[in-house]
Amino acid sequence: MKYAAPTSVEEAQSLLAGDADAKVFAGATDLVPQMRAGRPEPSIAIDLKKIDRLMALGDNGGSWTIGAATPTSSLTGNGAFSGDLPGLSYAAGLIGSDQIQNRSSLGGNLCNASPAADSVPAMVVNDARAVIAGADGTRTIPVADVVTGPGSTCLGDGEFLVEIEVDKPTANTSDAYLRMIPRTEMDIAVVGAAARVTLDDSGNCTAATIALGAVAPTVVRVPDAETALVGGPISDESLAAVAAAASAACNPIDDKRGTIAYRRQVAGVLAKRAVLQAAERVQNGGAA
Amino acid sequence: MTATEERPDYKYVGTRPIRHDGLDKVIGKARYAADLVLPGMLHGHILRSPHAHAKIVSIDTSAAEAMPGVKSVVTGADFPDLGAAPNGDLAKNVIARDKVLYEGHAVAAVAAGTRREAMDAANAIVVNYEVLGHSLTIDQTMSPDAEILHDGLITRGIEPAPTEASNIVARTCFERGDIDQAFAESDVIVEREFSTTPIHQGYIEPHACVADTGQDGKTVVWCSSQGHFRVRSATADVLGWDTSRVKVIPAEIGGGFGGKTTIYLEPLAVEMSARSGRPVKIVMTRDEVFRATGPTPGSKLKLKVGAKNDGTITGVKAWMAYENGAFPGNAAMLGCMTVVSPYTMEHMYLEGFDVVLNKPVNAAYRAPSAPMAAFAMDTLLDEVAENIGMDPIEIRLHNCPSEGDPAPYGPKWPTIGLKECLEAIRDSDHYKSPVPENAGRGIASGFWFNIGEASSATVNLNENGTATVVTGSPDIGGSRASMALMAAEELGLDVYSITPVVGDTEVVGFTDVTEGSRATFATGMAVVEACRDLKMQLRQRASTAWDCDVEEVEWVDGHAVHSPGDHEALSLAAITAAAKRTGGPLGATASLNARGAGPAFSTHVVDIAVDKETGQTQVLRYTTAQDAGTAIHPSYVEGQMQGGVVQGIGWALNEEYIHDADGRMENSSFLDYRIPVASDLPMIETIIVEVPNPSHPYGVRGVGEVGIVPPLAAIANAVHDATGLRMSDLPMSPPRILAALGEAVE
Amino acid sequence: MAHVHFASGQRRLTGGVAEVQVEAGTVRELVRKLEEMFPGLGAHLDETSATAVAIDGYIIPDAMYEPVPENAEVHFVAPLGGG
Amino acid sequence: MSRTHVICNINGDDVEFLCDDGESLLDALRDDVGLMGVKEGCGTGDCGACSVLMDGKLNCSCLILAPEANGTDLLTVEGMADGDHLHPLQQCFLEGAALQCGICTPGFLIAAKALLDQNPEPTETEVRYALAGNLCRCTGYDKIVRSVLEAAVQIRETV
Repeated sequence: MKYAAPTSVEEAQSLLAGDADAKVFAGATDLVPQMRAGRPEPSIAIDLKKIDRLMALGDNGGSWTIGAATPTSSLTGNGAFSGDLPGLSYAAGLIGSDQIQNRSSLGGNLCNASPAADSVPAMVVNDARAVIAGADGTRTIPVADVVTGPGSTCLGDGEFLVEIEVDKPTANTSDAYLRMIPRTEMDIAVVGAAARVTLDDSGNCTAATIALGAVAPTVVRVPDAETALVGGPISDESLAAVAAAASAACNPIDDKRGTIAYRRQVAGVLAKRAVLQAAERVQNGGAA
Repeated sequence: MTATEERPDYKYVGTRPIRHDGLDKVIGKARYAADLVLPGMLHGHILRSPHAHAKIVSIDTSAAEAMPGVKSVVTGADFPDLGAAPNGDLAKNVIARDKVLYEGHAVAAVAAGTRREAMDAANAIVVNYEVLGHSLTIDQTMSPDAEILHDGLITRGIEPAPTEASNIVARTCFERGDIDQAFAESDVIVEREFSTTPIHQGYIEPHACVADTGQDGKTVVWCSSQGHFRVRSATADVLGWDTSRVKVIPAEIGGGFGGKTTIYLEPLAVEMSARSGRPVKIVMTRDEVFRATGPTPGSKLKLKVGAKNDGTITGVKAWMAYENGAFPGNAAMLGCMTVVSPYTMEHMYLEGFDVVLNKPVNAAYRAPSAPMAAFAMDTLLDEVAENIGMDPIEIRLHNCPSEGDPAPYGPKWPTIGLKECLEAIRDSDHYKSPVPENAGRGIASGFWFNIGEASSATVNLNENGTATVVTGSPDIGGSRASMALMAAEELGLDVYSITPVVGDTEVVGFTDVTEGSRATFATGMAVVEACRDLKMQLRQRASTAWDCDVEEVEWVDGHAVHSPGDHEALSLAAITAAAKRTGGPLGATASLNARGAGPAFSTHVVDIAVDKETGQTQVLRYTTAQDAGTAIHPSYVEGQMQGGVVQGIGWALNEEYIHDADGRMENSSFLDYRIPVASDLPMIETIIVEVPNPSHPYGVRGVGEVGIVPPLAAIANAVHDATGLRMSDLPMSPPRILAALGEAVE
Repeated sequence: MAHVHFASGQRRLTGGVAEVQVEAGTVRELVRKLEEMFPGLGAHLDETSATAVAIDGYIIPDAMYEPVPENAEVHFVAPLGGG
Repeated sequence: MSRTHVICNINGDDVEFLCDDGESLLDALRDDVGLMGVKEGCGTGDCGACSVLMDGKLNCSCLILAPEANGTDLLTVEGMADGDHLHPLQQCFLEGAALQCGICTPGFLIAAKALLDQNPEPTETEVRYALAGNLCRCTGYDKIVRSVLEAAVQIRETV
C-alpha cells in the first residue's frame, strides 16, 4: 500500500481515477485497524486532510460549508456553528472519544455508511447537501440520498465527498439529536433520533422534520410524525403521536447491540424527546 | 474513612507512601512483556479455530513454511500428549491436538521476521476440519443429545458412577440438617432462577511473552503473569521438558484479576525459538484475548430461601450449574462453598454441577464463582426482607455469622469482620441519606476465602544501610509498596530506603501465584520472617561490636540499643557499614507455607436511577465497606475495593459474551464488550474495616477479591427498589430492563 | 482427640457417619486411621492434593504432614485458588 | 519493499524514521522509534492506551497511519516531564495512587494533559467525559479522576 497526501481536489481526483483499488480516507479510524487485522489493503490510501477545502469550516452568511474531512472537534468547538445548529453539533460531538473527535468528520461518518452514524440523521433533518467530486467536476445532492444501504453509497468510481453544505435555520427554528447507548460514551448508537422544528410566536409548530438512525438500513424520515406536529402546539398528544409514528417507521434488526422490540420502542421515546428539546431551543431563542 | 479496631501504633504500616514502581509507570519507562526487544527477535502469530467444535482431519503447513520470512511453524503434533497427567488439559488448551473445542482454540503457530509475515503465513496454513455439533449453554450441554466434548468424561460425585460419558464434570453436594423441615417451619419462602453470562477479566494489557531458547537446551521466558513459577512448571510440562530448563522473568504485568494465572503462549514461543534459534515474541490482539482467554464462567442457578417472620433464615436449597469452558474445572464447587457464607442457618441443601461446553476454558476472576452465587442469594434475601418488612441491613445482621459458628462449607469461622462491615454501612453517611428521587437503593454482602500457600522472600541489607526486598510475587496492585512498608516497620528503616523487587525464578525461592488475595498476606509473612531473622543478626553484630551478650541488645526503631546503657545506640547503617568486620554481609531468606489466611467479607450500598422509558440505568452513589484485617497501604486497599466494585458494576449492567448460532463470539472488542468507562460512574466511597487476622503478624487478610462479590445483587436490589422489577438474568442491560418493564413486547 | 467432620459427599464412604473422634498427631496418621475405620476413604482423601484440610477453621492445601493439635476440628474440603 | 521516510518532532527532538505506508503510528513509535511508553490495549481506538498529542491534539496512535506523522509535532508520555521535574499530572497520579498495573497510565496522562491544556478548571463530570476514551480496569477511575482534579488545582496555582 502507498500513502498519498494530495493538496488539491484535482490531485486527489487524478490519483483516484488512475487506480480502482485506491481509497480516500480522512480519519482512518476503520482503515488502520482493518489493515492491522490482515484485511486486504488498498493500493493507495489517499489522505484528504492536506486539502485545505476539505478541512475548512466556512460561514457563508446564510449557510455553513463543512469540509468532508474537517474534524468534528472543530465543529463542536465553534460557538457560532454550534449556536446555529446545536443538534448537528451535538451529534457530531458524539462520534467516539475525545481522541476520535480529532479525527472523525461528517464526511467520514456519512461515507462509512453505517446505519448507526450519529451525524447523519442530524444532517438529514437540516436538509444538508453533499458536494461530490468526480471526473466530470462536482455534483451536489441531498445528504439523505448518499447512503444506499449498510456500507454502500451512491458515490461512483473515482468520486469522493468534498464538503457538506447546511443552511442556517430560519427564524424560530432549531434542531436536536439524541441517541441511546448502553454506556454513557464509547458505544455505537442503538437508536438515534433527530428533529428540527419551527414554531410560530404562539408556540404552534409550523414545520417539522424527524429522522431516525440505527433502526433501518439507512436513515429513516418519519413523515407521519412530522404531520402530527404541524399545525398545533407541542403537546402530550402530539408527542405521543410522534412517538407512535417513529416506532412504526422503524425497520430494525436484532443484533448484538439491541433487539427489534427495543429499537422500535426507544425510537419513539427519543423522537419525542428530540422534538421537545428542539422546541425548547426555539423557545429559548436558539441554542440550549 | 476507616472503621478501626484498636491496634498497635505502627510507624509505617497504614501510611501512604508513593509506590516504588510508580515513577517508571508515569514516565513510560516501566517494561511490560510486549516492550521487550531482543536482537534477531522473530514475531509469532497463532492460527485459531473458526469452529466451536470440530475434529482436525489434517493440517498442511507446507505453503506457510515456504513464505517469506517464515522461520518456524508448529502444530499440536509437535508437542507431547500428556494424557491424564497434571497439565494434560492445559497442554491441549495451549494447542489443539485431534479436536478443537471452541472458536479461538489455537491450532498452529508461526514465527517470522515481522508480524505481518507471521500473520500471512498463518493464514496460508490449510486445516481440514470435520465440524461437530456444539453446546453454548448449560441447558444444551447437559441435555442427553449434546455432542460429547471429551470421550472419557464420566461425571464425578454421582452414585453409582455413570457408565457413559457426558459433558457433566461433577456433581457436588453440601448438606446440613433437613431442608424439607426448614421450609415446613418457614413463614416466608422465596425462590427464583438466575442466569449469568461469562465475563472477561478485561485487563488492558493483552497476553504477551518473549522466549529465547539457547543451544544449551535452556530457555528464558519473559512474560505477563501473576505467577512466574507456575509459568515455569506449566511451560515445562507442556513441552515435556524438565523444569530446570526453563527460567522465567516476570515483566511488569498490565492487569490480571485472575486471568493471568495460567498460560497460553509461552510453550509455543519456546518451541519456535528452539527450532529457529532466534528469540520469539508473541503478543495477542484484543480480539484473541476475548476469543481465546479467560473468562469467568456463565451460570444457571436455582435458589429457594426460607425464613421466619423475625428474619431468621431457616434454610437454603440451591441447584447451581456453572460453565467450565472447554475443559473440566471446579467452578460449581466453589459456588456451593460461597453461596450462603455471609449467613448462618441450620438447614441447607446445596447441589452444584460443573459442565464443559464449547467456549474458552475458565480462568480465575476475582473471587471466582462467588459473585454469581451472591447475586442469587442476596437478591432472594432482599425479597425476604421486603416480604416481612425488615430493613435489609437488619436482616443481614440478624443472620450474621461470627467466630465459632460453622461455615457452610464445614469448618468453624475464625475471627471475621462481617458484622463490622454491616454496621459500617448502616452507620455510613450514604445509608443515612435519603434515597434520591426516581432512584432505588440496594444492599448486598459478599464472602471470599482468601488463601495462604507458599511464598519466599530474601531481604538483603546494603552497605549504605538500605535494604533490598526480593519476593516471588508479581505485583498486580501495589504489593511491592506493601512489602516495603512491612519491612520498614520491622527494621525501623525508612520506607524509601527499601527497594522492593520481584525476582525471577532463579533468584528467589518458590512462590505460588499472586491469586486468592494472598500476596500481601503470605509473601508479606515471608518478608516479616526474613526481617525478624535480620533483626537477630543485627543484634548479634552489635553485641560483637560491644563485646556483650546478645540478650543485652534490643532492636528499637532502626537502632541497636544496649539495654544496660553502656554503649551509644548503633544505627542500622552503622552496623551495615561495619558488616565485614563483624561477620560478613547481612541477608536473610524466608520460605514458608503461610497458614491462617483470614476470610474476607464486604457489604455494599448503591443508589441507582432507572430511565423507565429506555431501560437505561445510572449509578448515582456507591459505598463499600470491606474487612481488610489491617490495611498496610490504605490507598491500594481502597484501589482494590474500588476496582472490584467497578468490575462488578460492569458485570451487573452491560458486560456479556454474545455468540452467533455457530458459536462464534460477536463482540470481541472493547467497543462491544462494554466495560465501564469513567463517565458511567460516580466516585466509589470506601470504608476500610479493620478486624485484624490473628494469624498474620500485622493482621492482614488480603483485599484483592471480595469487592467484586456484592455489586451484582446490590445493583439488582437497587433496580428493584427503583422499578419493582426483580432482575434475575445478567446483564441488566437497557433492553433487558425495558423488556421486563413490559414496554418492549413484540 | 481430633474431631473429624465429613461433608455429605464424603459420607458415602463412611456409611453415613458425619463425625468421628480420632487420636492422631498428623494428618497422615489421621488419614491412615480413617482408612482403617472406613476402607476406601483414605485413598479418596489422599488423591494427590485433590483434598485440602481445614484445621480449626483455616484451610491448608497439601496438608498430609500437618500436625493435628489436641481437640482440633478437622474438615476435608476442596483445595482453593482464586483470582 | 521501499519504506517511507518520516521527519517529525517527538517530545522536543527532531526525529527521523522509516516506516511502511500501511503501518500504524503506534507500531512506528514502538518498533521504529523505540518509544515503549505508548501502549497497545486494543488496536482499534477503544481503550486510549496509545494516546499521543499530535500537533497538540489528542489522538489514538493506533488509528493514524505512520506516514501521516511527517512534519508533525508529537508528544508521548516520555515527553511530559521537564527533565527530572515531573508534570503536575504525573506527580498527582503518584501521590493519589491513580495507578495500579500502570498499563493505561501513559494514555490517561496524555488525555488528561489534553483536557487541562484546553480547560484548566474542569468539573468532575467534564473530567469523566474527557477521559471516557481511556479504559482502566484496575482503579474504578476514582483515584484517577481525583488526581486530575488535584493536578488542575496545582497547575492553576502555579500559573
